[in-house]
Amino acid sequence: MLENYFPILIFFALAAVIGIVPLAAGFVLGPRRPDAEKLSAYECGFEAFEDARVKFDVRYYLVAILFIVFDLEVAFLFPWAIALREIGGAGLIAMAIFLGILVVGFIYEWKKGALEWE
Amino acid sequence: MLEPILAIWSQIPESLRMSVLIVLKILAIVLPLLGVVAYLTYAERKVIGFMQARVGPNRVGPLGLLQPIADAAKLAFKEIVIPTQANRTLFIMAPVLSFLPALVAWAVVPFADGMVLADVDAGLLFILALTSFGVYGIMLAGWASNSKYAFLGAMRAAAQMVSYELAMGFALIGVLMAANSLKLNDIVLAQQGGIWHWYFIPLFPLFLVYWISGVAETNRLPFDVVEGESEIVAGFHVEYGGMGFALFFLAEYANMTLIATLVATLFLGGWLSPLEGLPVLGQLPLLGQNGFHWLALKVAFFLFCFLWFRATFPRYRYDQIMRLGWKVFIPVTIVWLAVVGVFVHTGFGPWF
Amino acid sequence: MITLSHYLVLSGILFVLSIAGIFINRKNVILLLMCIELMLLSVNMNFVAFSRFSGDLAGQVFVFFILTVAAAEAAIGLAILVVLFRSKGSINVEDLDGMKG
Amino acid sequence: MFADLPLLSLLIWTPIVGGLLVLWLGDQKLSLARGLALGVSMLTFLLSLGLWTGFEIGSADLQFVEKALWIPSLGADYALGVDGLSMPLIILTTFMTVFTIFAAKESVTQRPAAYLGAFLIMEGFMVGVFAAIDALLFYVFWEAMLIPMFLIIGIWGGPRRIYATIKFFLFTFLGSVLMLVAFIYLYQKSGGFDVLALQRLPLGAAEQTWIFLAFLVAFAVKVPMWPVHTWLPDAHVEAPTGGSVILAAITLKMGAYGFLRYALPIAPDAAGEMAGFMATLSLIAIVYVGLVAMVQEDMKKLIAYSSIAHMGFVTLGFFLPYWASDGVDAPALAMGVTGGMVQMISHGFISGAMFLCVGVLYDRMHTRRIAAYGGVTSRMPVFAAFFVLFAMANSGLPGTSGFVGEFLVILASFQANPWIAFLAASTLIVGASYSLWLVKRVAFGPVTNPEVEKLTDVSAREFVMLGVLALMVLALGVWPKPLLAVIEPSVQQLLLQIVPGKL
Amino acid sequence: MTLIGSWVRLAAPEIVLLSAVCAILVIDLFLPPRLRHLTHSFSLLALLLTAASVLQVGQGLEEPIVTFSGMFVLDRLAVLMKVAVLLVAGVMLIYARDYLRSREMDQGEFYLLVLFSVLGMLVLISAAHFITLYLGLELMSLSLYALVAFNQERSSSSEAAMKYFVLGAIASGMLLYGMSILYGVTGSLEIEVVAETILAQPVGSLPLLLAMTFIVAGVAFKLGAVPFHNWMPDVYQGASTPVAMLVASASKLAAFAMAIRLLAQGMEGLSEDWRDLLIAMAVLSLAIGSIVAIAQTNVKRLLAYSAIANIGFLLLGILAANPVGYASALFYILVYVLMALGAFGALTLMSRGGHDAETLDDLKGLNSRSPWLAAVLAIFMFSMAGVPPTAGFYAKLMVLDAVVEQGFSGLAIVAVLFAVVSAFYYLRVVWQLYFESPGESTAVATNTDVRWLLMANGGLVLALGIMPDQLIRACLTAF
Repeated sequence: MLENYFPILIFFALAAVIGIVPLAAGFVLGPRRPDAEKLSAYECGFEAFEDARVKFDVRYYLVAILFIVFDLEVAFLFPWAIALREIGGAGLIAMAIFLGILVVGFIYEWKKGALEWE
Repeated sequence: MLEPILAIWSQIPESLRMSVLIVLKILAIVLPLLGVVAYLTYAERKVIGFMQARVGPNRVGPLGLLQPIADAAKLAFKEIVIPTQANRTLFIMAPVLSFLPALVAWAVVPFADGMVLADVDAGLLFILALTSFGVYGIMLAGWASNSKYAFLGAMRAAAQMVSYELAMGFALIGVLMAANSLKLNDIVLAQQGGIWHWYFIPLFPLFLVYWISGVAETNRLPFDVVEGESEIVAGFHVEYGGMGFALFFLAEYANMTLIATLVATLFLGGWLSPLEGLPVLGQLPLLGQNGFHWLALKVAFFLFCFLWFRATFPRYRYDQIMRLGWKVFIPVTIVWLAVVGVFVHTGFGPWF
Repeated sequence: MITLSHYLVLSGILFVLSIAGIFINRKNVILLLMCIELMLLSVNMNFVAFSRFSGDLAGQVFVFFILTVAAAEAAIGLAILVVLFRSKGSINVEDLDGMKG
Repeated sequence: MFADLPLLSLLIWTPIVGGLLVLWLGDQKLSLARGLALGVSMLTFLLSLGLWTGFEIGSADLQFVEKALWIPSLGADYALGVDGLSMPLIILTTFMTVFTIFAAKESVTQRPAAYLGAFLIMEGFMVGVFAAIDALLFYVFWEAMLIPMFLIIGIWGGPRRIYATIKFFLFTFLGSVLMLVAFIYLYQKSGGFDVLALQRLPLGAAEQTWIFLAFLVAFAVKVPMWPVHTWLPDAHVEAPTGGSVILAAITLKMGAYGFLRYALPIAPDAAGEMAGFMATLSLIAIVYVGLVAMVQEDMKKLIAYSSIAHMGFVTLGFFLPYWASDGVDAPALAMGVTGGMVQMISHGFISGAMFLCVGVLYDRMHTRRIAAYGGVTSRMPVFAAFFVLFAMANSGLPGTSGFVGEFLVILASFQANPWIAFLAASTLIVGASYSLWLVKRVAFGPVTNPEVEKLTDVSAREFVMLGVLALMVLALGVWPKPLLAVIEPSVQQLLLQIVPGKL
Repeated sequence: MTLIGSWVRLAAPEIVLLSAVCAILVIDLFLPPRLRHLTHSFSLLALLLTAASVLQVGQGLEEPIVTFSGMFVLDRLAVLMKVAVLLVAGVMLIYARDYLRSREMDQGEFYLLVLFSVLGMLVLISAAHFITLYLGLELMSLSLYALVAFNQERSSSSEAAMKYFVLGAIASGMLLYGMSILYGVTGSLEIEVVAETILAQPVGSLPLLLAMTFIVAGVAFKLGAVPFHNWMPDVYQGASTPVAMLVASASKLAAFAMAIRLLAQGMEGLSEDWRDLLIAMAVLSLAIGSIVAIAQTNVKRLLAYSAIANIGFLLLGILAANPVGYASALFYILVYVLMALGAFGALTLMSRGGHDAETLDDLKGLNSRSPWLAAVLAIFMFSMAGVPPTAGFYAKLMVLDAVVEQGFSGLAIVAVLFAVVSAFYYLRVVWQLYFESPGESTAVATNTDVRWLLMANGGLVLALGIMPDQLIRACLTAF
């Protein structure tokens, strides 16, 4: 079973090579004439005067967290979906309950404005 | 002439022989793919040009056909600038990281019955994992550049991508419920029996969600606020030039192709012929037969749609994008999952 | 051939690393959170290895749940971190000394 | 008339319920609360007389026995009963409580209702300690008593009250928790907490030693014996008058009672092993602490130390039977135990009376320093008469109750060892010195303090209280026979248990 | 349909509570602001319904019933502890009502988190399988972490939450690691099967000892036993008083249930080994809890150290490792929770108008400001010190009894000596209440119902101190 993944491993290696070679080629082939202006970060004409890793909207965190939670629900659904025919009605009901709770959570975050981007 | 080669070949140890074969297979996938990507850019300019009543590229080579090659050459000879404030290692790694999954995902895609590099059990899971992986490249690019525009662009891109990934994930569940397998090959085979057996009919909402999410996932118009030139210059890859930029670009187009292929495979029967099983039409040569040509046709259609969208739709605002993902797609998919559950339980139609 | 003990040793190393990370690291709370995740991952590795080698699926099911809980834990942890940063303006471990006695 | 009533239960619960009622009435309805408190304490005392009249003299059995299931899962019963050892102490308790309630009127101004309520509740607990014949029940009452006492000293005490009350609590608590472990051990052995069963329990030498030590810590602290007595002077000095009275008159007796009821019968052989040690401690208390008493500047402290010295007599008496070489002199030595019992009752009256006297002075002068007084007789002749009488009794003058107990113990100690007797008898000199010197400095001599000039003699209330106590002291001194008749059978019974031992 | 079998009925309390929580969650979202206070009542109602369901399910239960494919067990212990948890949570909500309102903390989330943590406790209590146990534990813990951080006005609350979170997560990690090794050795995640397999293993098997050590550490973390106690003082102090109340009461019950399920039931065969660990932890907890508390001036911190000392006593009961011992520990924890609930309840009631009563100074002269409150608080303090006639005495008695029965008389003596030490700081609280004059003279204003409830709480401690038999018997029959 694991040997099925062997080609994938090789593919990874090969794809990495395919990715790195052009980059290296770019370094080799391209000119190198750096100057301070060129090497500073893009800033609409200003000097780049501070670290760019600024505080950002907490909503991005929120999206990330919500994503984790929902993505894991998906992870639960995967094996269930595959086995759906074998586990029959009980499985269906169980997952309905599960999704029901998920929906409750979804309603909650919706009403609480976690999905608003204004 | 073949004799000595075969003789050498047979002396190579088994494992190495297998590896060489695999490498060849991979190249057989990757090289055409790169070709597709290259000419997709050409097609894009041509198609959009046509839609906007322009000509598009027409100078390099006949009908401008050599334009992609010229572009590549130009990018290869451009200087790679690494901003002083940037984190060098991550800055260089980022494009590779976003390019890698776009290629490797193809390992499990079936081009015709059994024609797949690695027919693993968890094929779909693998694809889901790899497509999620793409977001790392983007985040790293934004972070490593140490530029506000890149950073904000990356944040936006990440948020958008994960949001639509959810919808895609849910849509996939519907396919799984119908097909009962994670192997892409099996999913295609489960749709045998002509166009009426394809999943886009019972799973129509999921089909739409998946397709549109795919467009959003690749940051294509109308969902390209991530790169919105007028807002944040070019988004996460603002600091990239030359081959770094080229890699991001390649990744985007490879992803487009991948999405088109997946939609075709999951909902439109992959390499299956729509005429399959019909009394007369099903007997037609080529048209009535399953095979790679049908997949290619379908993929081409969806790629065309990508370009068509770009030419047609205005760009969404970011909040509209997020709203569509969270407030429309997710509820729709959840509801339809319940419906599919009932379908499966009742053995509805020819699909379940 | 990879045997069960390889997995166990690896997971043991991960576990020790995570514990060491938690107690040696005195700088950043985020590192603590990462160490906690690492710890759970080492546990998962144990479960998966045992499950695979004993042919009993329960262990892998447990891993599913652990992953889910780990996600929820990360969510709560980050949320607390945000609140902490808002009230203290710092996420240094050394600054968590508001209470004494 | 009392025969069919659950008399002991009534004695326990009447004051507790009454106390809660008084607390509930609070300071708003003060006069009602006072009346109720006094009424309840009187009623309890009257009920306790029923014990006396209904007591079958000459029997060593437990009487007025009540038994009810309490905690079946722990084998603990709500079991009450009295014999000759506990009955007099119960009556002493109810009797003295009436006085404290009575005395509170003038001396307590702050939150009086709470004060009265606390005393009534404590009375119930104290009766419970003496009446319980189930070890767990005994323990519960024993510990529960700490709470009201803690609060009484802490709230109504003197300037160093907090130090004193916490010291008091922790000392006593420390002792009792060890006793608890001993009880648990015994419970494991016998499967229940019934005292008689515990007394009959066969125990090895080592077990007995450990158990006796645990009991020793608990009871020695309570008595208190030297060297764990240091909480007592602090507590006495800082406690309000009523608290001092109850501490001296009743709670000290609990430790001694504990020896008789638990330590000696349960671990007789270990007690025998340690009789010499115990006698030594007692003698140190008698002689050394007596001398310490002499140098005290504070009246209450002096009386506190004298109490320790007197309690030394009690413990000495209790351990004398172990000097019996054979069955012949056992009865003679048993006099020591009897004497100890009588000494307890007598000391209850005398020390209570002494503290009341100090209270009378303190209410007027607000100082307890001996040096602040002098020539009180000239202003308070009636009071001085009482004071002298009680001081005499305290020093063991024949004709007072103090004489009977000490005499019996000294007699018994002669049988045991003349040296013990000699040292014990020294109390006649030491005790007389500090008591009479106190009287001399306070009551007689010239008036040096102008405040003394303003003193007024005892009020009717105080007269009644001191008068009744004086009567008791004299009656017991002149005619101790009824008391002895009650005590002796139980003491004989006790001897049968402890002298042969369990091994 | 096999799903709606009679076995589902056994989980009715959990199902009821979960449904109620979901319903409340949605209802609260749609309530107009002026009706928001109804969420409080709904939460109480949910707890009440759940309690009723527990009683209904537990009626006439004799033998433990294991259902849900060996995931869920219903036995008398579970019934008793569930009722206790539900009661405690309900009482906590009532005590906290005015506190929450005056601080604008009475948002739906607070109640939901409380209900979720209670749900986690119920699941944990009924766990017959490592997965159930872990899920219950985490549902409880995660809700509690969030609750501790809930009060954003207190800057210390987020810090406390962070500490609680990190240490709690480590504890879970250790527990899981131990479980994984147990799984490897025994090949099962079912507690009953694990127990049987362990009994069949040779004595002194190294992997088992390793697993046992990790699990004991995890359990000790959750209980708060030394040396895993560091989080408790900070969490008690940092969290708002009602949350501290919940952490101090209901979560201890759940942690105890976990200890029983894992140590007593799952690793029965290793009792000789974990007993040694528990002895060490018990003595250390008693020592640290009793001695360090003396230096505290913050009452919540003091109560935290007192909790540590009490956990030391609790461990004594568990380490007796026989049914009587477990029953004594159960009795102990029930009584302790009753006292902790009351003590924190009193603090909650005193915290009005934005000021949290939490230092010893805040208690000064309470007797003259509010005699009944002082009396009730004093009862709790005496009970914690173990003075009869309060329930705390029997708790200590039972535990000591169990220890002595196992021949650990020395341990019992050590325990009582530390009990004397700890009595000092309980007395110190009483001293503040009664012997000091008040810093402020305003009476403590409370609503009548809350007052009666607190008095009932104190009365119960007293009543159990006089008639403990019913509860003792209930505890004895739970094992």
